Parts: sequence; C-alpha cells; structure tokens
Amino acid sequence: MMTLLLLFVPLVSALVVYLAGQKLASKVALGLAVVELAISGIALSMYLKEGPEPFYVFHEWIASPKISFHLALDGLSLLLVILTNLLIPIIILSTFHRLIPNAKSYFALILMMQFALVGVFMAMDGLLYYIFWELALIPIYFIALRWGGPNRVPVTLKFFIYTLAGSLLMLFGFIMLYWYNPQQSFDIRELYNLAISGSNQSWLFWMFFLAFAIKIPIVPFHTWQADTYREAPTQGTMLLSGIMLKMGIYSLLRWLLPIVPLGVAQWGPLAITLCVVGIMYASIIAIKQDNIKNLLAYSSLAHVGLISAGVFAINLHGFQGSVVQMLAHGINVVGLFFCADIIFNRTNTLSIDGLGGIRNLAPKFSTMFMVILLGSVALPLTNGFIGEFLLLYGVYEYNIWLSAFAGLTIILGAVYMLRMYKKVMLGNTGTRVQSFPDLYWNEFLALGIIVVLVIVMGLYPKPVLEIAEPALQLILDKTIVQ
Amino acid sequence: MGTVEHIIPLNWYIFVSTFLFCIGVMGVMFRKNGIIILMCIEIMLNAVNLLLVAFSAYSGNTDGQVFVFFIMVVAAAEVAVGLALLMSIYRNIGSTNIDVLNKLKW
Amino acid sequence: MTENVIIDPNLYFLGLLIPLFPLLGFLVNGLLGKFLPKASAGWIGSGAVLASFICVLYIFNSLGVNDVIRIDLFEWIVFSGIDISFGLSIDPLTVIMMLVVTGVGFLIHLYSIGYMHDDEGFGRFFVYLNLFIFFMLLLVMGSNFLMMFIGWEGVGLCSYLLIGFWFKNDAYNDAAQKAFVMNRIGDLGFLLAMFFILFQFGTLDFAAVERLAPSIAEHQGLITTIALLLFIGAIGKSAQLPLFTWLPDAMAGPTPVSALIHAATMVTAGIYMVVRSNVLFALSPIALNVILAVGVATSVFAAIIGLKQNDIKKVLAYSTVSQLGLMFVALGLGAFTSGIFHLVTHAFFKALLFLGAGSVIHALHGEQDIRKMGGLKKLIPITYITFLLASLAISGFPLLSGFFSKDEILAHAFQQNILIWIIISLSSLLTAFYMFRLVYLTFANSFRGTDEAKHHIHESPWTMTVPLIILCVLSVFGGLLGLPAVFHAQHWLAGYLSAVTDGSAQYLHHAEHLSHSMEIILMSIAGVGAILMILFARHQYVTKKQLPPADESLTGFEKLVANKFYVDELYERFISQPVFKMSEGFGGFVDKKILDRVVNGVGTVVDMSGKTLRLLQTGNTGFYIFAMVIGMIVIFIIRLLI
Amino acid sequence: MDQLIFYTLSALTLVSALVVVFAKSPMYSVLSLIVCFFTIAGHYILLNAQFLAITHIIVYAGAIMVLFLFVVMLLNLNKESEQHKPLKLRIAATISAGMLFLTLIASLKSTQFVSFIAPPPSDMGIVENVGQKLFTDYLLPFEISSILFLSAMIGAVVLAKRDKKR
Amino acid sequence: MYTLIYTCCLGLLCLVGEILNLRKLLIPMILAGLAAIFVVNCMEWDAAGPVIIGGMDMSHMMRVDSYSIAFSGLSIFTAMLIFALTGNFYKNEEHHLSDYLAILVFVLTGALVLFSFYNLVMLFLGIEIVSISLYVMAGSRRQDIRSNEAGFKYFLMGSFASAILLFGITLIFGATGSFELDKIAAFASSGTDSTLLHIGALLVISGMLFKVAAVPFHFWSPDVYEGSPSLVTVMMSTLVKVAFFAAFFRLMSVGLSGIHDYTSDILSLVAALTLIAGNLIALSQNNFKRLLAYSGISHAGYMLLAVLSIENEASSALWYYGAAYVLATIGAFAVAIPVFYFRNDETIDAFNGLGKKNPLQAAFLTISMLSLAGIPPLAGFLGKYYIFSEAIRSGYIWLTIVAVLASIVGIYYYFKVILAMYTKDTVEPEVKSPMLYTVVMIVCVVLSLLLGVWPGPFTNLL
Repeated sequence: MMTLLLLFVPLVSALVVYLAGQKLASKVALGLAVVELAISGIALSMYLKEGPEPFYVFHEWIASPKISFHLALDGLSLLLVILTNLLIPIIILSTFHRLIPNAKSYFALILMMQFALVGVFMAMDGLLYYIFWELALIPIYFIALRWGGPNRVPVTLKFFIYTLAGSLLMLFGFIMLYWYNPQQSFDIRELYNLAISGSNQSWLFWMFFLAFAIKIPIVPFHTWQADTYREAPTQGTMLLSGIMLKMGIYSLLRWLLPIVPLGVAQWGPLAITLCVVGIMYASIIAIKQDNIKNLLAYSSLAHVGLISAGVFAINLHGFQGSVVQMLAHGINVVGLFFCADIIFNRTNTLSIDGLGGIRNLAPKFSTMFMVILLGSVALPLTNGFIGEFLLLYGVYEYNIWLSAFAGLTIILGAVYMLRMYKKVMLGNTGTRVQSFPDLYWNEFLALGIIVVLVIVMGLYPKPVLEIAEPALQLILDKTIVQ
Repeated sequence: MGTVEHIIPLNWYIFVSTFLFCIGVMGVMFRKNGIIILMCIEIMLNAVNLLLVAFSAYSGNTDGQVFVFFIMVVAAAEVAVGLALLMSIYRNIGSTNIDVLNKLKW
Repeated sequence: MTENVIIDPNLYFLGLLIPLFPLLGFLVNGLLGKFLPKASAGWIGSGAVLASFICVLYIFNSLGVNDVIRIDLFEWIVFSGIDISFGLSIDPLTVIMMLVVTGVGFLIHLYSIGYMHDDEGFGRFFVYLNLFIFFMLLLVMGSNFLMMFIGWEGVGLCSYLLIGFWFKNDAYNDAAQKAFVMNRIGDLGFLLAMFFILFQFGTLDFAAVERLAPSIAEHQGLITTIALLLFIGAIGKSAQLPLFTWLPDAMAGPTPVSALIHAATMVTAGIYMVVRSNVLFALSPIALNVILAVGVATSVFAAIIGLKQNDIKKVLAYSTVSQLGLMFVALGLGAFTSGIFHLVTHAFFKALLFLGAGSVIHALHGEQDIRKMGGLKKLIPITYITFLLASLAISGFPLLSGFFSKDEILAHAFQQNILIWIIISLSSLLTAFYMFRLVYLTFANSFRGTDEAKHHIHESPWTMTVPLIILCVLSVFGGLLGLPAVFHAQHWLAGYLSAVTDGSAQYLHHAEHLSHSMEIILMSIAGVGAILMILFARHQYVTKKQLPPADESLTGFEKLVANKFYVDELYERFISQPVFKMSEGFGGFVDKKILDRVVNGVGTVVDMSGKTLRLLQTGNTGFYIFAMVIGMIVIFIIRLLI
Repeated sequence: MDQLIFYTLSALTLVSALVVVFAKSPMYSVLSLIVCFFTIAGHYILLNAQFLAITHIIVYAGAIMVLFLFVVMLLNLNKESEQHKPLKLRIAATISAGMLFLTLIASLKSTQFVSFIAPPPSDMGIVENVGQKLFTDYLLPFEISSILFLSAMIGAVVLAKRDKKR
Repeated sequence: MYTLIYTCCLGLLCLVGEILNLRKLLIPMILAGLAAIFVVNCMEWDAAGPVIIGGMDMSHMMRVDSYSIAFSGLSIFTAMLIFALTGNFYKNEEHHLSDYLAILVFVLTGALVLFSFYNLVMLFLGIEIVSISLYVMAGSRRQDIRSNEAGFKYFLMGSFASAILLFGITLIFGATGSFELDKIAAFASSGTDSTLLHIGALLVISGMLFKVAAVPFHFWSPDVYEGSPSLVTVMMSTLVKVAFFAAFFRLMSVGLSGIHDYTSDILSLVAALTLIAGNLIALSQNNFKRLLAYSGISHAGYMLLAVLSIENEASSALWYYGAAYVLATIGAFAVAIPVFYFRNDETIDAFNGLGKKNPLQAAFLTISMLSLAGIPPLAGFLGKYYIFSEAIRSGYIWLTIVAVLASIVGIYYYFKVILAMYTKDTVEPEVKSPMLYTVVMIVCVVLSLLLGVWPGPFTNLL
C-alpha cells in the first residue's frame, strides 16, 4: 500500500498539476511534492519499526514472457527514494521568482520524472526496472529540449541517443538473463542465484556496465555530460546531476554486481581503474573551466568517479561510502547548481571571468554557497567528508595505490572549487556584477535546507549507515565469488 | 501423340522454360517501353505455365493444369490494370518510356 | 604507561564545556551578530575563550599526571569493521595544549578588540577566531585520529578564511587558497596514514593504537609508512620543507591571526600530532631520522632566508618556520617533552613578537617595511620593551624562556650527534642576528618615514598593551616550566607529560646523560654566542647605521636569499603551470578533440553511410529490377557455394 | 517424330521470345509474342493438356494480345522509334539474365524427381477431368478469383475512363 | 470463413450503394459492417471448424485457426480505422468514392485470404488480389504524375515479383507434386534432399521478400509510399504489410519449416541488410511519407526476426509487433494527413511549430513516434522486446545485436519529427483536423499506451 502510494502519488500529482493551469502550477506542484515527501517520511518510520516486509508488492503483470509488477523497499532503495522525494520539492522551490513559460507542462514533467525515478529505485523485476529506467529519460529530455539553452537541440539529442544506446544494450543483457534463468523470469531474487558461465557473464557485464557507465557517467563515456548540464535549464540539471546519475550507481549495486559476480571479478579491476583515472582526469579539467556549470559538471564527474570506484572496490566500506556519498553528492550538487542559477539569474552570465566581488554584495548567499562548497570538497563535519572517507577507505582496502591516486581528489577538488569561489565571489566587483540582490525567501529556504542537511549528515551519519547496511551486506555476499 | 513424356526427359522442359523465363527477365531489364516490359512479364508467366503443365503431365496429376488457369486469370487481370495505368501515364507525359518516371527517388 | 580513566561528572561536563564556549561564541556572533551592537562581538568572542580558559585551569589543577578524562559523545561512523566514536579525551598533554590555545588565544582576542576596532569586518573577525579556537580545541582534545583530523582540517579552513579576511584583495585570496591547498596535500598523507592504522588495528582511538602499535613493531616497513604518512601531514600543517612556502604568504591575514594561528597554535599542531602518536614514531627509527633531517634543514634554511627579509611580519614568519624546524629536531631526537617545551615558550614569545609587530604596524597605519621605520623606541615604549624582551627570549638570551627550551634541544643534539648540534646552534645564532637586525632597524636610530606619518604615531590602547605585557611576563619566566637539572630543580614539564611519553621511552636508545659540567659548558656557549650575535647586529645597524639595500641592487647569494631561493617560483614552474597546462590540454584537446570526436564520429559515419546508400534509390525502375535480379543471383550463388 | 516437334516448337518459342525483346518496333514485338504463345499452345498439346491449349489460345492470343495491339495502336507507339537504353545497361541486363539462367540451371540440372505414377492417363487434360478438379477441389480459389477479377475490373475502369471534368 | 464471405459481400455492397446513390451512407455502412464482421470473427475464435463450401471440405485450401482469426481481427480493426479516415480524404472526388472504397474492401478480403491460406494457390490469389487492388489505388490520382509513377512502378515490379513467386511455386510443385502446405511440409520434413524444392523455396521467399519490402527487394516501397495518396500509403504500410508478413510467417512455419535450416541464414542475412539499410537511409529523409517508408523497411527487418524464429511464441510476437506498428503508424498519419492537407506540404517541415499551434496533435504524434522508436512504456517497446527475445531464444544472437544497434539509429529519425514540432516555428495557422481524425488518433494512441502498459490479454494470444 505504502509502496504504491510512494510510486503513484507523483504520477497523479503530475496530472493534477497539468490540469491546475499555468498560474497555480508551481504552488500545486510544490504542495504535492511535499505530500510525497511526507509519505516517504511515514514510510521511513514504518521501515524503522517493521523493516522491509510491509513494502513488498508482487502482482503478475504479463504471463508470457513472465514480467511481474514486483516492488520492494529495502534500505538502499528507501534512502534513494527519500533523496529523490527530498530533492524534488527543493528543485520546485528553486523555480519561484523565476519566469517559467508554459509552467504546467514543466512541473508536470518534473513530477513525471519523480514517478519514474521512484519506480527505478523500487522495481525488483528486471523489465519493470528497465521500463522505469527508460521512462525517466523522456521527461528530462523534453525539459531540456523545451526550456533549455540556445544550443540545446543537438546537445540534448546526443544525450538522449547516447544514453538510450547504452540502455538498449542493457535490454539485450536482460533478455539474455531471461533465457539463462531456468524459471524464465526477470525476478531479481532468481537473477541473484543464476549460475552462468564466466564467459557469458563477462558479456553480460559489458552490456550492463556500458549502460550504467554512460548514465553515471564514467570516463570516457562522459562526453554528453558537460554540454547537457550547461544547456539544460537549472532544474533539469539538478534532476540530472542530483538524482538521475544516482540511478546509474544504484543500478551498479543492485543490478550489476550481484547478478554477474564472475564478470565483475574479471572486469572489475578495469572498471575501478577507469573510475580512478576519471577522477583525476575530471578534476584536472575542472581547474581551468570558465563556465560555472561546466566546472560543476566536471567536479560532479570526479565525484561520481570516486563513488563508482567505491562500488567496484567490492567491500562494505566502499558500498557504505557510495551510499552516503550518493546522498551527499545529490544534496550538494543540487545546492551548487542552484547557486549557479542564482548567480545567472542576477548577472545573466555563468562565465567566471565577468564575475567577482559578490561576497560583499550578498553575504547570506556567499556564506551558504561557501558551506555547500565545503561540503563538496569534503571538509570534516560535512556530509561530503563521511562519504569520501569511507569511499577512499574502501578503495584503500581494494588497492593502496588506487586510493592514493583517488585521494588526489581532495587536493584537486579544493583547488578548482576554491578557485571558482575566489573568482566568482571574492576580489573586486566583476564587470557583469552591477547589482546583486541577496537571497529571496524561497532561495534562502531552499539553500537553508541544503546547508542544514550538509551539516547534519556530516555530524550524524549513523542512521544512514544503519539503514543501508543489511541491503548492502546482502549484495556483498552475492557479489563475492567463492 | 501424347507420349512425349516417355521420349523427352523432363529436364528439357525445365531447360526451355527456365530459358524462356530468363528471356523475360532480360527483357524487363532490357527495354524501357512500358508495353514491351509488360509483354516480357507475360513471357515469364508463360514460362511458368509451360513448366507447370510439363510437371503435371509428367507427374500425371491435374493440379498443375488447374493452377495454370488461375495464372491466366491473374495475367489477364494484371494486363488490364497495367495497360490502364499505362494509358493514364501516357495521358500525362505523352510517352510510355518508363525511364521518364523518376520523379520519386532517394 | 598507567593511565587511569577518571569518571567524574564535573570534569566530564567541564571538558565538554571547553570547546562549547567558543562554538557558542561563534554561533551567537555568526547568527545574531547583526542584531547586537558592533562592539559587543569582540567582548562576546573574548569572553567565550576566557570562559573555556577558566575551565581548562580548573581541570589543570584537578587532573593528576596519570589521569585521563574520556568524553565519548556519540558513535559517529560505526558499522562492520569500523568503530569511530565522536569523543574527546583529556590528558596532561592535552591540558598543556589547551592552556596555550585558550590562554594565548584569549589574550589575542583581547588584543584584536583594539587592533580591529575600526575594521568593517569586526564581527566577522571574531566569528572566525572563535571558530578557530573551537576547531583547535577539537584538534587537541580529540580522542582518536579522525577527531583530530576534524580539528586539523577545521583550523585549516579557519586559517583560509582569516588569511583571506580582506577578501577584496586578490593577492590575499591567493595566499589563502595556497595555504589551504598546501595543507590539503599534507592532509592526504594524514588520511592515508589513518587508513593504514584503521586497517591494521581496526580502530583510530589514540589509546588503543598506542596499546596495539608494538604488536606490529617487527613490520618496520609498515610502521615506517604509517609514521611517515603522518609526518607528511605534520609537514603540511607546520610548514616544514618542502611545504613551508604558504606560511610567509599567510602573513596576508590580520596580524592577530598571524600571532594566533601562524605562530602560537595551529602551526604547532604538527608537533602535537607527532607527540600524541609518539609510540608509532618511536617504533620507527627511520621515521625519526627523517623528521630530524627535515627539522634541521628547515630550521637552517628558514633562518638564512630570514636574514634578508625586510617585511617585519615576513621576518617573524621565517623565524617561526625555523623555530618549528627546531621543535621537529627535538622530536626527531626522541626528546618529545623538549619539543613541547619549546612549543610552549615559542608560543609565548612568538605571539608576543607578532602582537608587538602588530602594534607597530597599527601605529604606522599599515606600514610593514622595516626600511621605512626606525627610532620608534621613544614613540611606543611599551611595545618596544616587550618586543625587545621577546627578541631576547627567542635569541636564547640567558635565563629567558627561549634559552632553556632551546638549550634542552641543543643538549639532546649534542648527546646524540655532534654535527647536528653544530648545525642547529648555527641556526639559532642566525636567529639571534636577524631578530636583532629587526629590532634595531625598527626601533633604534631615527624615524625614516615621512613627518606626516611620524606625527600620527602613538602608543596602542590598553586592550592591546595589556596582552603584550602579560605575554612578555610569560616569555620571560616561561623557562621555569622546565628548569634543567643543573639548577637542582626537577624538570616539571617532563614529569607532567611522563604518562604520555613513557609509552615510547622504551623504544628509544638513550645516550648516557650529560654531566652537569658539560651542560653548563654548552649553556654558556649558547648564551655567549647569542650575546655576541646581538652585539654584532648592534654594530651593523646601530653603530654603522647600515640599511638593507633595495631589492634590485642585490646580487648573487644575497639576491638568492632575498628571493627565498626562488622556491615559490620553482613550484609555480614545475607544479602549478604543468597542472594548468594539463587542464587545458585535457579539457580542450583530449575531451573535445578526441573523446567527443569519437562519439560524434560514429554519428557522422552513420549519417554519411545513410546519405551514400540513399543514392542507390535512383528512381529508375529498370535499375530496381536489375538490383533485385542481382540480389537473387547472389542468394543462389551463396546457396550453391555453401 | 515427337522429338522433332518438341525441338522445333521449343526453338520457335525461344526465338520468338527473343524477338519480342530485341525488336525495334513494338508492333513486331507484339506479333512475335503472339507466335510465341501459339508455340506454347503447341507444347500444351504435346503434353496432353488439350483443353488448356485451347483456353490458352483464346485467353492470350484472343484477349490479352488483342488488348496489347489495341493499346499499341491507340497510343500509336509503333511510329515512335523507341531509343534503346545505353549499351552499358543493356549488356548488364543480358549478363545478369544470363547469370540468373546459369545459376538456376546449375542448381536444377542435378535434379532427380519424385517417383511418378506411371503411366499417366492420356486423357488427363480433357475438359471433364480439369473441370472436375476445378469445381471440386479448387472451388474456393475459383470463387476467390472472381473477387480478383472484380477488383481488377473496377480498377481498370477507375484508371482508364476519362474524367468528365477534364 | 464467414468473415471472408461477409467481407466480399461488403465490397459488393459498396458498388451497389453507388448504384443506389447512397454515397453519404457508404462510410457509416462500411464501418458498421466491419464492426459486425469483427464480432463475427471474434465469435469464430473457439468455434473455428473446418471450412465447408457446398458440402465440400476445403481444409486443403484454407484453414481458419486462432492464428488466422487473430490476424483477421487485427486487420479488420485496422481497416476500420483506415476507413474512418477515408471520408474526409476523398471528399473532393466523390464520384469515385464507392469504387475506391470497394477496392479497399477487396484489399481487406485478400488480406483475409492470406491469413488463412493453406494452399499455394490461395496464397497466390490472395497476394494478387491485394497487389492488383493496390496497383490501382496507388495510381488512383490520375492527374498527379507522381501517383501514376508510383502506381506503375509498383505494378511493374509487383508483377515481376509475382512471376518469380510463381516460378518458385511451380518448382515446389514439381518437387512435391502438390500445392498443399501439408503435403509440402511432409515432403520437406521427410528429408529427401530435393534441389527443386530448395530452389523453389528460395524463389518463393524472394517473391515474399519483395512483397514485404526487404532489402534488396525493397526499392519499390519508398517511391510508391511517397507517390501514392497518403491514405493508400497508410493502407500499404499497415494492413498490407502485416498481411504479407502473416502469410510469409505461415508459409515458413507450416509449409517450409522442414527446410528452415536451408533458408534461415539467407533470411538472416537479408534481415540484417534490411535493418541496416532501412535505418541508415531513413536518417537522411526529409519527406515524411518516404521517411515512414524507410522506417517501414526497418520494421520489416524486425519482423523478419520473428519469421526467422519459428517457435510458437514467435507468431504472437509477430502479431503483437504488427499491432503496435499498425497503431503507431495510423496514429501518426491521422495527425499527419490533415497537416499535409492544410500546409500543402509532405515534408517534415510541415510539422514545424505544431507543438505550439496544435499541442494535442503534437503530443499524440510524439507518442506515436516514440512507440515506433520503441520507447517504454509504449506498445512499440514491448513489441521490439518480444521479437528480440524470441530471436535470442532461437539463437540469432549476432542478428539481434544488429537489430539493437539499428534501433538505436532508428531513434534519431523519429526524433527529427518531434524536434520539428517542438523546436522550429512557423507562420502557418493552426491545423483544423476533422473530428474523425482526432478520434482515430486518440484511439490509436490510447491503445498503444494500453497495449504497452497492460499487454496481458494480447501477449499470449496465440
């Protein structure tokens, strides 16, 4: 029941918002998103009381081929669902005081997106999961296409086709699994216990890994990212970077490692190397970026590289780190992109050159910006630190040198982030900065929430770790090849 | 008469009709006058008929001959429609040269 | 080591209060600052620190030598294989550090009220200062490495914020960023060290690690790796070679900041960390030797650079680096107590020196070049007196605090390695020389600035002078903390810290103790040397009224020294620039020209092939049929052949 | 005797067919096609398909070819000296057709046939046998073909009749 | 059986209606009639006995089984949708309306024959009924030279292909001595290696490949699709394509299953070529109908996968795919035809700014395009999924990979239309699309959504 509510409330809200009309759209959307958030809050309390059982939903959907409407909510899913439902209201809140043409479609699409994302995180049947996975792509594509920047058409199309190409390979992989499965179904419980030969597993590994690697993205499959982040409207970018790429990492954990352990055993080292190389590559590129959104895109590329590395380290610390960091990164990056949007909204430019000296015009803004930024450079007592500490430790357990290299991210991260902050916020007032009104109430609220989360998660991550542990333990057991 | 199947091996008939068929095919590719091409197609059909009859004669069941009737039917119908089309084309472009018909391409 | 953990609710509560007061001050000033009168910020800030100083004093006299107070707040990162609690612990070493931090900290707060009173960022300044004190306390109180790391990076952040306090000036911002990044380099080492420890011992708790460390004593490689990685952290934080260049730049911050963070407390965190984990270091002779080498090199190197600096604060900065080097020498020699001893005294007189310098700068309205000073001794007498005494102390003038602490280190060096003794004596002689070069150029002779400027010079307000006087007293009598055996007094500090350092004592080789006569000889050598140097400086700058020449007129070695051996330039050339080049290369070339091209290339190829295939559709019926026939032929041939 | 007839007929058939293809004027093509059909009818008779032979002559020579002639006359194409395709294409056509023939023969030459019910009744081709078959087994196709005719008829009318408006 | 008869009668009724001057009533009558026939067809579902005519069992000619009934149902429904479009489409040439309608009904008849044939004669006749009627319809715009061209090209190549088909049938007859699928199947599976049969099979397959427009026998389709009147294009690309495929599948699965090994790799080669060529060439098309023609070719490639993998489920996969494809295509055309009419332009640019001017139409066209591109949760996706699944199951791994890659390419050109609607602007006024068109559009889109979300009843239809 709870599960279905979680899943379908956004869908209904999307319709409601669309019917609510241009004027009301944003407020209605916000209200409904908050409702959804409340529901997930209730779900959380239920989970803490009664564990995952009450959230289990299983209906026969299609008889042949056997596809079942199979949802479940273990710790991992729960956390990501909560992240989604937490960020969506913030994202919607961030649109106030902005002029959004054709608002009703905009918010309806955002809520559609939420629906698909929640579905992805809860689906336990391969094809159901795949359907949600693809479904999540449509709204974001249209958001980027209709409300995006000047160069949006080719960029978004590239993004769409590139990612879809990956997922079609995944579909192929799923079909293979279906026939490998003696019961012939996509049920995750059965997929976890398949006995597939090593060679086949390595094929399957690549089919899934490519799909996820493009979505996450892992270097060198990232070329769509920066452009798309830049061209998409801010909310689109937030959705993409904040939640959508978590889909990829989540899928690594849920749908890749436990299903093809032999494949992982064979190709995991390559994958983790790619991730670590990607970290340094992206961080170094980020240093010289001129466009704030580009810079954030590359920084996010570096972060997810570390997260994926933690996943492929295949130990509990890496897993826990990846989960914590998924949440942390989701929150921080949304905050950062919002800050970028605030700057753009005031100065109409995202180019670092034209900016500067905002610090003395908007102290509130710059303080909050600073806090979030510190979170993303993983300063202790911020959420980013817990994640990166565990991730690096996980990678360390996997291989000392890799973790030493990966650790460079805490240096380079400081370099590019502080450089950006310095050039944008400090120094003398930039040419493009005539007047810079400090935060409006909605911006203050949104950023405030994020700042609080940054600190709180950094100070007391225990609940997250506890909720995630059983699920991760299970995945780990399935992944480690005897 | 009527004992040809004992004197002449079936392969000869296969040979002849195949040859005929291929002549038809060649004609279709060779000419660009719509009507001639139509005729060549008729030749192809007749090659088929001949072969059918030969087969039915050699295997001694009438089905083949019956089938030939249907082929004739279809041939007649096709010719009718084909010539009608040709007429309307001729009305428009004053020629039956099919190479003129390349407005639709790529 | 026999630590007995005392569970006394009062002490527990007090211990908790110590970091809370500054935090409170930070929050109050930070969040409610705009609702309070501007002046109040200073008093709130100082009050907070004073409060925690009092708590520290209480704990100080109620805490036995072997006692430890453990304050476990909550489980922080706890799941399979990892158990890191958010906890504090207080033992004698911590108490000493806390005394320094809160005590000196309070004085500097007080001083800042006067120093910063007409700065627009007055409130913000105290917010940052309180935050710094909070983190510094976490650093010294943390019960495990990760807690220490919080403080460790926290103070790094505060130093970043305070160096770049006047954020309108880009040079200052660069300095701030430089400081943060260089610290981060060290932090990475620290982080990796923690991974090793966690992996080996399954815990980061100091006590536990100290207990378990001997178990891996035979794995020299491992233990050395850990120790060296930790030391890398210390290098970054305490500005040793090769990561020292940030400290002189850090002088961009307001002078009280330089005094508090970059002289008294933060930069000594490295020393504290090494002492805190002394067992680990003691287990690895190699690591100790590395420390020794780095310390020696740094102290001399920095002292030499100090000779040619003309910015009053830069001189002090380099002397700080050199003194820190000296402390590391002590640690490297295994004389952990002496290190702490020098740390404490250094905190006194170096803070005093900076504050004095601040007072001078304050009086001269921001002038920092000693070539434009001179003759101030009559204009600002209190500052002069205190500054002079501090300089004497640091130069090792007999019976002042610096004399004892330095001498102890020299003695240890002499015991173990005569060569090292020679080198560091040399560096302390240099110290004496450049300090008095500074003193004389600043205060002696006649004012070299404009009359207009001279007209404005006046002694600082009491909020500034009082701290000067107190610190002056401390730096004169600080030596009492560790009177050597010669004076028939037992070394108090050594006794007080015995519980901490005993753990490592057994692993260190102890040369036979010096005879008293030998000690006296050494002392007198050092004392006399210092005095001679001072006189030489006087001869140079007072009698001959020599002035440091303009930078461009310098040549050869002098030029090299004046330009700090071009270390900054080297880093710029061989590290920063390559990274930037790489960044542009990756971003502009690899990403756009290769990776993206490949992806787009696929699209282009597909598109082109489509456009080409399309041409088959000629629109000619004959050709279509021809193609069909060919197709059939191909099919037949395939079938015939296969 | 029969052999002789067979060979001459076959020769005639092929030659006339070739003439159809190569003749300059459509008129010649039409006439030689008629010849071709007649020879094929001859083949039918040889093969005991007497009734079929008659029908063949009626339908083709009688109906279809007349239609052809009619159209040729109507559009008086016989005057229009049709210019041939470029030589290249014609050679290509010939070659490809030849190859098709070769491949077909190559694959068919080595065929052994299903055992025949020998000797076949020599009267299998006469009306009642065929009719018998046609109206029992093949009743359904017979009916269906009416639809075909109907559709073709309407189509021809729709296409060919002049619009009143024009 | 009765389905067939009634449909013929319906066709005749149209002609009669013309005579009785009931033009206004024609379309309602046809729709009603088709609905009735649809019901009849469904009623035969369980009660499908042997086909008796005049007391004679015609089982050797045609058999009505669940397969034929399912496909008949689909095609009748399709026909209804298409006829719903005819009214406004032909309103300018009323004097021919009845003829056109009748011929279209006869096309349906031929299709019905194709679904239930059990004898090569019937196959041949069915194909010819459909083809000849379509030759006519393609050329039915007599003043329009393009239409003439389309008609004549289609006719020439079509009859050429029929001749080849016939030659093949003859050879098969020569080998097996019969036209009945049973006997042929028996002979084929008896293992006697007869070249006659093999060559015949290949020729027949070539003929069929032409009809379903598979490379290299596809050349006719783009030209014909582009040249014919849009409605005929719809007919060809939906009903007829499915019909031919059904027949092809039946032929391969019943008649020639015995020599599947012999034909399979030829077919898979053709399928690969079809997938690649169709998708690649479609990329550079600007004319909407031509674009759909190429996309149709590529879809033929997908359906060939089903024809290749002759398992039980493959037939239902084919059915489902056909249904999805038909719905999407008709939905698209229901939007496109009025646009073409009002903007007098059949290129993709005709859709510019539709997103602003007619948001509803634009949205529905978008959904149809997404369904064609195979994006979940639309029917097109599940259809592709089934086809792939069956192909992989039957072991055509590399072929399926080709298909997957091809479908990636496919996405691009479907999105060209969507982009035109949402990113380009136009001065043209809003398109006033007739009520019936809107209805058809909604029906199609809703159904393809339904089929995608709740495919339960339809997936294991066969």
